[in-house]
Order: sequence, then structure tokens, then C-alpha cells
Amino acid sequence: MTLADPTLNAGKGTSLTQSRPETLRISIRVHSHLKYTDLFHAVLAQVALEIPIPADRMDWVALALREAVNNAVLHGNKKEPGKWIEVEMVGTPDAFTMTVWDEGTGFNTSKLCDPRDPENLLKPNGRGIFLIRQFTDKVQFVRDADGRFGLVMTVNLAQRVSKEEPE
Amino acid sequence: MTLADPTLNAGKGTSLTQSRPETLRISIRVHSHLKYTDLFHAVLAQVALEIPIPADRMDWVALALREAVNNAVLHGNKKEPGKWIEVEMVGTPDAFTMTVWDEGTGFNTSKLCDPRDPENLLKPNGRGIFLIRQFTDKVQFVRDADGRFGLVMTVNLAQRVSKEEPE
Amino acid sequence: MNHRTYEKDGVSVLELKGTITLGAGDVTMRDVIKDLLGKEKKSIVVDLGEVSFMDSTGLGELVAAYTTARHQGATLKLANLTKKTKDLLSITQLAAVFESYDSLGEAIGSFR
Amino acid sequence: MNHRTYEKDGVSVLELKGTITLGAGDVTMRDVIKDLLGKEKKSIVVDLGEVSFMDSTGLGELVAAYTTARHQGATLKLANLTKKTKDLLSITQLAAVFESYDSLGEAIGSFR
Ligand SMILES: Nc1ncnc2c1ncn2[C@@H]1O[C@H](COP(=O)(O)OP(=O)(O)O)[C@@H](O)[C@H]1O
Ligand SMILES: Nc1ncnc2c1ncn2[C@@H]1O[C@H](COP(=O)(O)OP(=O)(O)O)[C@@H](O)[C@H]1O
Repeated sequence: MTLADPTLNAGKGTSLTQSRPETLRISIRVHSHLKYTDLFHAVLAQVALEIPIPADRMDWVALALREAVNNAVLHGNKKEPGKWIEVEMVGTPDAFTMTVWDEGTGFNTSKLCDPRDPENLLKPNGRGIFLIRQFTDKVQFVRDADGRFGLVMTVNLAQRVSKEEPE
Repeated sequence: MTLADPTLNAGKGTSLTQSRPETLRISIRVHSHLKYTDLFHAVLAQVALEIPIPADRMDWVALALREAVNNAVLHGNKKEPGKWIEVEMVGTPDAFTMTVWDEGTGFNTSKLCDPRDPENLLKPNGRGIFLIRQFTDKVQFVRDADGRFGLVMTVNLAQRVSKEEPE
Repeated sequence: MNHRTYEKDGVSVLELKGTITLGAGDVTMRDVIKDLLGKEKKSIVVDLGEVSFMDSTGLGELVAAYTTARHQGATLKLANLTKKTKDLLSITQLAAVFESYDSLGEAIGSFR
Repeated sequence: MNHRTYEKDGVSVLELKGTITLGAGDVTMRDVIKDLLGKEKKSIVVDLGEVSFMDSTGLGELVAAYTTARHQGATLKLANLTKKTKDLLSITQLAAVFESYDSLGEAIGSFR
């Protein structure tokens, strides 16, 4: 994996979710530090001035982004500060997509527990991915050609499609 | 020129100014609108929380960025909203580099007038590049493989080198 | 996260302010609760009225505070939940775990 | 850019606030000055005390206002420049063009 290769800072993975032309594309690559979560949140707040994310969803979309970034730093890159995370935000007329990339091995998403189950309800952890699924309209897990793991979160803009509750 | 190609969002041109490893890399691509100047300014303000740009230089660095973005929209892309601009910000321990890309033909930088000359002093225009040169430590004009025109502005971080006044 | 603790009518009030998120605070909610429990406080109300943003770590801190209190024979209740905090507790079904009150007065009064 | 105009001691004061940058304002400084000149005002002071940020377009607007005024036999002076605005005028050598005063009172008084 050659992170120094400049072509790496590219829109990999997002083709999955792109149907209409892009109007905005942001990509931010930083070292793996929790302090950058606030940076991404602030950038998202600026982006929201240009992308019509419904006002009542903004805090929740920001929460999803924060959860994904924290997971990338803690679980994906295992707190190794030399590793990189990258956040891409892409706007099209239909959707706003946020992808969080880390250098980790990913995880088995089918093995995730439901934090609402009685045996999990009093656990302090395990609510991040659940909240991401609640607050965005589509969640995908991808891997790019360089082996990076990406969590793709899509927020529908044109009309909000009704989504199934995760069971 | 295929702007839809995702590999285009890459760190082209910045290799010119990179000597030490990157600590932060931001790349923002948007359609050509003056309204995004504020977005870039706000992102820079966030970046400044992580990159040690001296506080007394921040407003001037932001001014340089605004001038370059406005030029890219007005002169480079000739106000065509379908065209793209891209701003890259790269931090290394030594320097902070901002590159503003547009889809235009560039310009003959040796033909620029000095706005301080008596015959120019009362002209309403022609101070943008001059201010950029004043407020950053190095200015380069580059063209990438796809024909994009880039203005590269470098702010030294480690120590401020004394710079020659543009004559 | 900013916080302040005080006593009112025999109840310990922990007032939280700002964002309760991962990495944002120097002192964690958990530390403050441990401190109160160490002082043998048995009735605790967490005032969330000024909390603007909470993430899953913040929720986890609340849950940990709740269970730690319970294990030590103390009771932790919530007061002044904002609409957003209410939504978050309801979505995660933690609303069923916590005893929560619309006002601080009601929360304190409930210990009588 | 926010602005307000008023008369004081026979002088028209144009008070500017906020950022004077390209694309930021709906009304431009130029329009306001043209309006004053249309009303046969001959003595104008631009109060820049509350201007937080100015770019080359803002500088250009100031220059354009100055020359337009002069062409119509009016005089435009500046007052209350912040450190940053002073630096900008000095770097561009526009400091030599504008008559500027540290206070509004001095600027108005200079017309007597
Ligand atoms: N980016 C990631 N890389 C690897 N594993 C991850 C990643 N994100 C989440 N996980 C795994 O999924 C689990 C559940 O994540 P989450 O729901 O956010 O809860 P928590 O982070 O509190 O454990 C994590 O404990 C971790 O094992
Ligand atoms: N990105 C660009 N592409 C093409 N031409 C440019 C670009 N930036 C600047 N120029 C040229 O350089 C000139 C001087 O620019 P500048 O100093 O910013 O002053 P102004 O924008 O007020 O004319 C412009 O008028 C334009 O002709």
C-alpha cells in the first residue's frame, strides 16, 4: 500500500453511490487522531450551507460522521497515529455521501450486535454503527484497490425514502 | 480533459513544494461559484487549529486564498458555473501549501503590472496576485497532466524566511 | 464537556454543559460520578439541560455512570433532557433504562 | 457588508461593517457612494472602524469610490482604520492616496 502515491486521494468507492453529476467533492486526509473529528464536523457544517441537507437532520448526519471517524481511528487504525484516515464528502442533486476510509482490515458487519437487545442495553459500547444506520439512508462497507476499508454513508436529498428499521 | 475521472482529485503539483512528510491533506472540489470562497475560508480556519500557521499571519493567508479562489472563478474559469475549481491544502512540518486549480489557460505572470506604480495606483483592479505574493512565502504557477492551471502558495512554518520584495 | 456539581435538598446534582463526545473533554462523566460515589452520595441527578451534542461515547458514559451507581447502592436519575437527547435515548431504547424528569425540581423531588 | 449613512456637521458619513469582499455583499460600496453623490453631497467620510476583513475587491471599491467622488467635485476621506486595514493600505501604497483620520471626529473636523 503506497499512501504517498498522490493518486490515492481519489474518489474511490463513491462510484457505488453516484448516479447524478457531482456538485461538490471534498476529500480530507489526516493522520489518525481523535482531535480531527471536530475538524470534520466543522467542515460538514460549512458544506451544509451549500448542500440541502434538511436542517432537522444535520445534527444526526454529523453524529453519523463523528461515529464513523472515531471508529476509523480507534478500531480501523487501532490508534496508530502514523496511519491515515480520509473523509470524502460528495454532493449530487440526489444525495450527499460521506465515506470514511481507514487502513484497517474492516470487520464482519453481520456479526454486529443490536445494542437494544436486553443483554446489550447496559453495555457502554456498541452503539456507533447502529446510530450511523439510524441517521443515514444507506450504509455500505467497501474496500478500495489499495486495501483501504471504507464506510459509505448516504443521505438522500431529493426525497427522503422510508427506510427499514434494522432488526 | 476528463474531470469525471476520480483520479483527478489528486495531489498533482504539490510535489513541487513537498520536502517533508505530510501531516494533513485537504482537497475540495466544487463548481465554479464565488459563494464557495467563504467555504474555503472557513475550512482554512479549521485547518489552522491543527497546522501552526502563526496567528498574526492567519488573516493574510486567508486573504491570499480568497484572492486565488476568486481569480480561479472569474479569470480562470471565466464565470462558467459548469467548470470546476479545486483547492488543496497540504501540511508538512515545514510548510503549509495551498493550491488553487482551475480549468483555464493560465496567464503570463511576467506581464503582471505592479499595482503600486503611479499609473496603476488608482485602478480598481489588479491587486490580487500582488497581495498573494505579499502574504505567502512562495508563489508558483503550475499546470497538471490534465491541463489544469494551478496557483501554488506556500507558507513557511518552521521559521519565516526573509523574502525579497517583488520589484 | 463542562461540569459542575452541587448539593440540593440532600441530592447531588451533576450539571453537564456543551458536547459530550469522544475526545472532547479532559474530565469524563465517569470520573465525576466515581468521585461522588466515593463521597458516599446515594442520590444523584444528572442535569442535561445544557448539553448540546452527545455521541455514542456520551451515551456509553451515561450508561456506565448509571450501572456504577447502581452497583454501589446509589441511584442516578436524569433531568432536563433536550429534544435531541430524548430522541437519542429513545432510539437506543435507553429511555427505558433511565428515570428521567422534565425539570430539575421534579428529579430532586422524586427522591423524597 | 453592512452599511449605514448619516449626516453629521454637514458631512456625510458612510459607516461600513463586517467583511468587504467579493461576492459577500448585496449592495456595493460603489452604489452607496453613487447615491450620496447623486444627492449632491460633497463631503464624505467612510468610517471603517467595524470592518473586520477586506480583500482586493474591497480595496478596489474604496479606490473607485474615491475617484468617482473626485470626478464629481466631492471629497472622500477615511476614518477609524483598524490595524489590518492600515496594513493593507500601506502595503498597496494606497495610504498615500487616501486622507485618513484616527477618529471620526477628526475626519469630520478636517472639512471645516
Ligand atoms: N472502521 C472499523 N474498522 C474495524 N472495525 C470496526 C470499524 N468500525 C467498527 N468496527 C467494529 O465494530 C464494532 C462496533 O462498532 P460501534 O457500533 O461503533 O461500537 P463501539 O465503537 O462502541 O464498539 C467495534 O467494536 C469494532 O469491532
Ligand atoms: N487563475 C487565473 N487564470 C487566468 N488568469 C488569471 C488568473 N488569476 C489572475 N489572472 C490574470 O491576472 C490578472 C491580475 O489578477 P489580480 O492581480 O488578481 O487582479 P484582478 O483580479 O483584480 O484583475 C487578472 O486580471 C487576470 O488577467
